[in-house]
Amino acid sequence: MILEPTPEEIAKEKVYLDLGLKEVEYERIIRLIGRKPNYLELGLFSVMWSEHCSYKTSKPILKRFPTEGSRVLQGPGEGAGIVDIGDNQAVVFKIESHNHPSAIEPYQGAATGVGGIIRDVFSMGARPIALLNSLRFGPLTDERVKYLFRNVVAGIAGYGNSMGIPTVGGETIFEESYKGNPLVNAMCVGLIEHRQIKKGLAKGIGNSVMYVGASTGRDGIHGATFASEELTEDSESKRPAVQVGDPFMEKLLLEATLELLELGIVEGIQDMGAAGLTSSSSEMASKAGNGIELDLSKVPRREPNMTPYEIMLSESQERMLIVVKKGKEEEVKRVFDKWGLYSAVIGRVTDDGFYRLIEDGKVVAEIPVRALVDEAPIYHLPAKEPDYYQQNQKIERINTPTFDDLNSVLLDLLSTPNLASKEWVYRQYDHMVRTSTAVPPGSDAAVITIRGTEKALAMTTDGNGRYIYLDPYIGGAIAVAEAARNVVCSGAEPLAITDGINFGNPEKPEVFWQFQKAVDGMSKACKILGTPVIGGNVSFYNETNGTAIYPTPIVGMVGLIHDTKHITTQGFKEIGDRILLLGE
Amino acid sequence: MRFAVIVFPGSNCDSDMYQAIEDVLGEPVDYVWHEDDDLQAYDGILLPGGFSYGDYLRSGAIARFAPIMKQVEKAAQEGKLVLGVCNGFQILLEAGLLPGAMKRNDSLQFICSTETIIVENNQTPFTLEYEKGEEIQIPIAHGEGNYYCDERVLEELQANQQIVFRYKKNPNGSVDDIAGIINKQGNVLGMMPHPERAVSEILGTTDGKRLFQSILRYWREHYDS
Amino acid sequence: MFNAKVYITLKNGILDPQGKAVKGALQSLGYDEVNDVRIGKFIELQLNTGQREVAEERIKEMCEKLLANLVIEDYQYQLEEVAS
Amino acid sequence: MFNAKVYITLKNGILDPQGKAVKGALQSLGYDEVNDVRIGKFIELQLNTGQREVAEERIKEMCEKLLANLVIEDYQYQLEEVAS
Ligand SMILES: Nc1ncnc2c1ncn2[C@@H]1O[C@H](COP(=O)(O)OP(=O)(O)O)[C@@H](O)[C@H]1O
Repeated sequence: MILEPTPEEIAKEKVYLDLGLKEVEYERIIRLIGRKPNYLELGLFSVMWSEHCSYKTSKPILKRFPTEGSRVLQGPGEGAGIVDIGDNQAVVFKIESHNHPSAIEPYQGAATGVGGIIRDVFSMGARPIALLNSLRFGPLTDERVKYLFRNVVAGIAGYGNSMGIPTVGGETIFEESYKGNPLVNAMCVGLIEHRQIKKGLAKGIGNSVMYVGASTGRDGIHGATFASEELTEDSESKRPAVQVGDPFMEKLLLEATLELLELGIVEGIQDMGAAGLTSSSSEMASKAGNGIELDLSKVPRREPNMTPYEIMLSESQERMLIVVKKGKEEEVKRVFDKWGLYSAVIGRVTDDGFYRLIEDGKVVAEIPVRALVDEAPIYHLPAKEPDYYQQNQKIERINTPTFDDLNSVLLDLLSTPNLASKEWVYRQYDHMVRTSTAVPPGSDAAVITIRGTEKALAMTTDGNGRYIYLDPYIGGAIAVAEAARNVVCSGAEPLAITDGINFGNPEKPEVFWQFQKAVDGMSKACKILGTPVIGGNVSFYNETNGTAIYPTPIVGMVGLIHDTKHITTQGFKEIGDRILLLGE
Repeated sequence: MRFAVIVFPGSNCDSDMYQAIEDVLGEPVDYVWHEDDDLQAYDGILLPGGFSYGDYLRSGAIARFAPIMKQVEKAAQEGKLVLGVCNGFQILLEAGLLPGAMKRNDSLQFICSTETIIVENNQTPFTLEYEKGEEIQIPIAHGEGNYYCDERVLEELQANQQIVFRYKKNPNGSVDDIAGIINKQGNVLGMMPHPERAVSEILGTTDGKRLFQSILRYWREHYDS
Repeated sequence: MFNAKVYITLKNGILDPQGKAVKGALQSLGYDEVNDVRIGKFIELQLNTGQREVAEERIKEMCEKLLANLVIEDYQYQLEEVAS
Repeated sequence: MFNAKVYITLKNGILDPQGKAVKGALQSLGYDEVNDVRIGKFIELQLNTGQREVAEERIKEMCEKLLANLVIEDYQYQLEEVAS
């Protein structure tokens, strides 16, 4: 066992730097809790104050997104956003990235990314009905890229197919800038009745905190911190033990959770995603304005001799945290037993506002919930217009080449991987399970029917890193507009978007500038199109050895088709039909 | 006619199967949990697709030991109609209710696509409503659909008309293009293609409907008196 | 206590798509000396049993019932006593 | 000619969903003595090589390059000379 440094040693040896905390952040912690943190407490802060969990550099910019609309039932701030679709039904959706894990172990990285976003959706109480993804890789001429691509697709397929959730759409783009740092964003769409909506709240003093799902191992410790750093030559050695997904376990967890929520005894529920037990428990307490106390000896474990630090920072998959009405613990257990899953009471909601961890009867961490969750530093980073952008503005006109043989140009174009059919990819995804896929992959947007109604949902993911690189503002607007066109062309009225922000290191002023401008462009388009942002995900530090990827925000949009008769697909239908060109 | 859709941990086409019975036949149908041990009340037993127990060792290998499988065997012996689709087929193979075994697709990839299936035998309770040699469009979605049996078994299958469905274009490497087989008694059918995904115009094909209609017609002709 | 190592292989004569793919991949990486590749399973089990004969009988049963599908697979095993 | 037997196992601490499922199945079949199950791969290769050192070096390379995924797996191998 590793001997943990004492609070004094931490201060002296600057251990916090190794955990990704800056000098000023360490000082801020001391100010907030009035003493030097012990190693466990420092670990809690390091994950909760990572960019991945705290959005410390992106928050001020994300605020610019329009997030309200008459149909929005839940905007950013929960596992996933929710939009009303009438008849007391609503659609729940969110996008999430798993870029760094996929760069290291493509199959498991992609698979666990899918697993995570599915949990985000069903933890709201929704039944997941479709998956989409958005992928970026280097050129397919590179062997490592081929390996990554093949295995990412297999991982997405492996997880989604096992879950029985159809993967109905996405995009796949190959481009030099993603060679060392592929992008793997996954989106999940769910359906819910209004009365079933659940939130991640630790409500009701004295209520029990229950742990359900898979047991905890040493996998992914410090994953959230890892996701908030650049990939470098020595990332390999620093990486956390890779998380392996167990879709079978998650399928059981999904069914058990939805069955449990029917009983009406759950006060709050949240997925244990990034930063696992730490983020779920502290965020649930913070959102309810309560304290929380966990007894770590009650946490189901997969490996012997785990320290509190390891338990709290593990990112083992397929776990959920539930706050249940006092006295109803047995009912929870009954449901999870039926599905062959663990459930354990591991703590309770308290009224003192403290985040308290207990191991073998001893308090091993005790800090105000607010300090951990709400007092993360906020950075207003400098932005600078990049030189390349200024240069580009000076270009008067571009000389486009002329071609004699347009037939061969067309064939050349069609055979480039970016334009070629993506059937190789979506053939591996079960896109028909649940028998509701009216428009499968291959059209502008996928369409999923809603059983028992005339309604259907159109959904798409879109983004174009090159446009955004050339002009982040216009490129950002184009991404939203393209998604809207895809949805409209399928017969749907656009409802809202979720965004997957994938950028380089935001501490570089040029990258931060791109980020700001892209958000502004997207916001503008969202306002005009009436599609608010109901949630999203930020992935920074997508760089290899100092070079950033193209700035790549992904837009995931869902639209409502009021009558299945309006479903429209690509493709010319009848000989003799007129062809019209709309727009300028 | 009363149907049971067996639900194993990891089944995921159970609701599709259930809805197909509801929508196509309008006959009563129940989900039956893998730990139950009574199928007395049912005339038709449906084993749906999915990944029972994650299909972690071999597809269907663990599910065949579920308590309900004893009752499925009993029902099969009694001559009740048993249909296994995809994972259901794999489970029937592992349980020995049908001969042969399943290997991984020869491409090593999961394949989801709509395939042309040839009805080789329309004299079974499951295919009465089709023409012999008819080509129908039915989706497949599997990673382990590469059916294998040895020469001797294959000859037997051929001799007894037990090969009910063949792929027009073999997608997975399966022996003799086999997509579905029936037992010698003619009451247990296993098939990789998903008829329950081919029952509504909006989903692209309705060629699966007649499979369910055949089952009902057969039952009415033989039992419903 | 016993450690059991179980090796599951496809029967001779049964085409092994995975082995074929790996052989192809190895050859295209320049390993031309690779003649044949067969891929099977390697299962390690820990058995809480005192006697070798009992362990042996049980592991055989497990193989035949669950671990291998005798229609297409063969199995072999090794047992090794370990201190519990 | 050499026969190589390669054993690929998951690294310690890496979740093994397959092993977990099989352990559960064995226990529910009444094999209560089964403590732990880990599932890996067993690969048999035939190498057209004359010298043991060469074969050894090459097989090691193949394991590290292709056969094992060193991020989550470990490997071991045995080489056995056979008449060609
Ligand atoms: N780019 C973004 N735009 C809008 N909202 C965002 C964005 N990124 C994150 N959010 C919101 O912030 C909240 C926290 O996100 P996150 O930490 O990714 O959730 P999770 O709990 O699933 O890890 C979510 O509700 C999410 O919708």
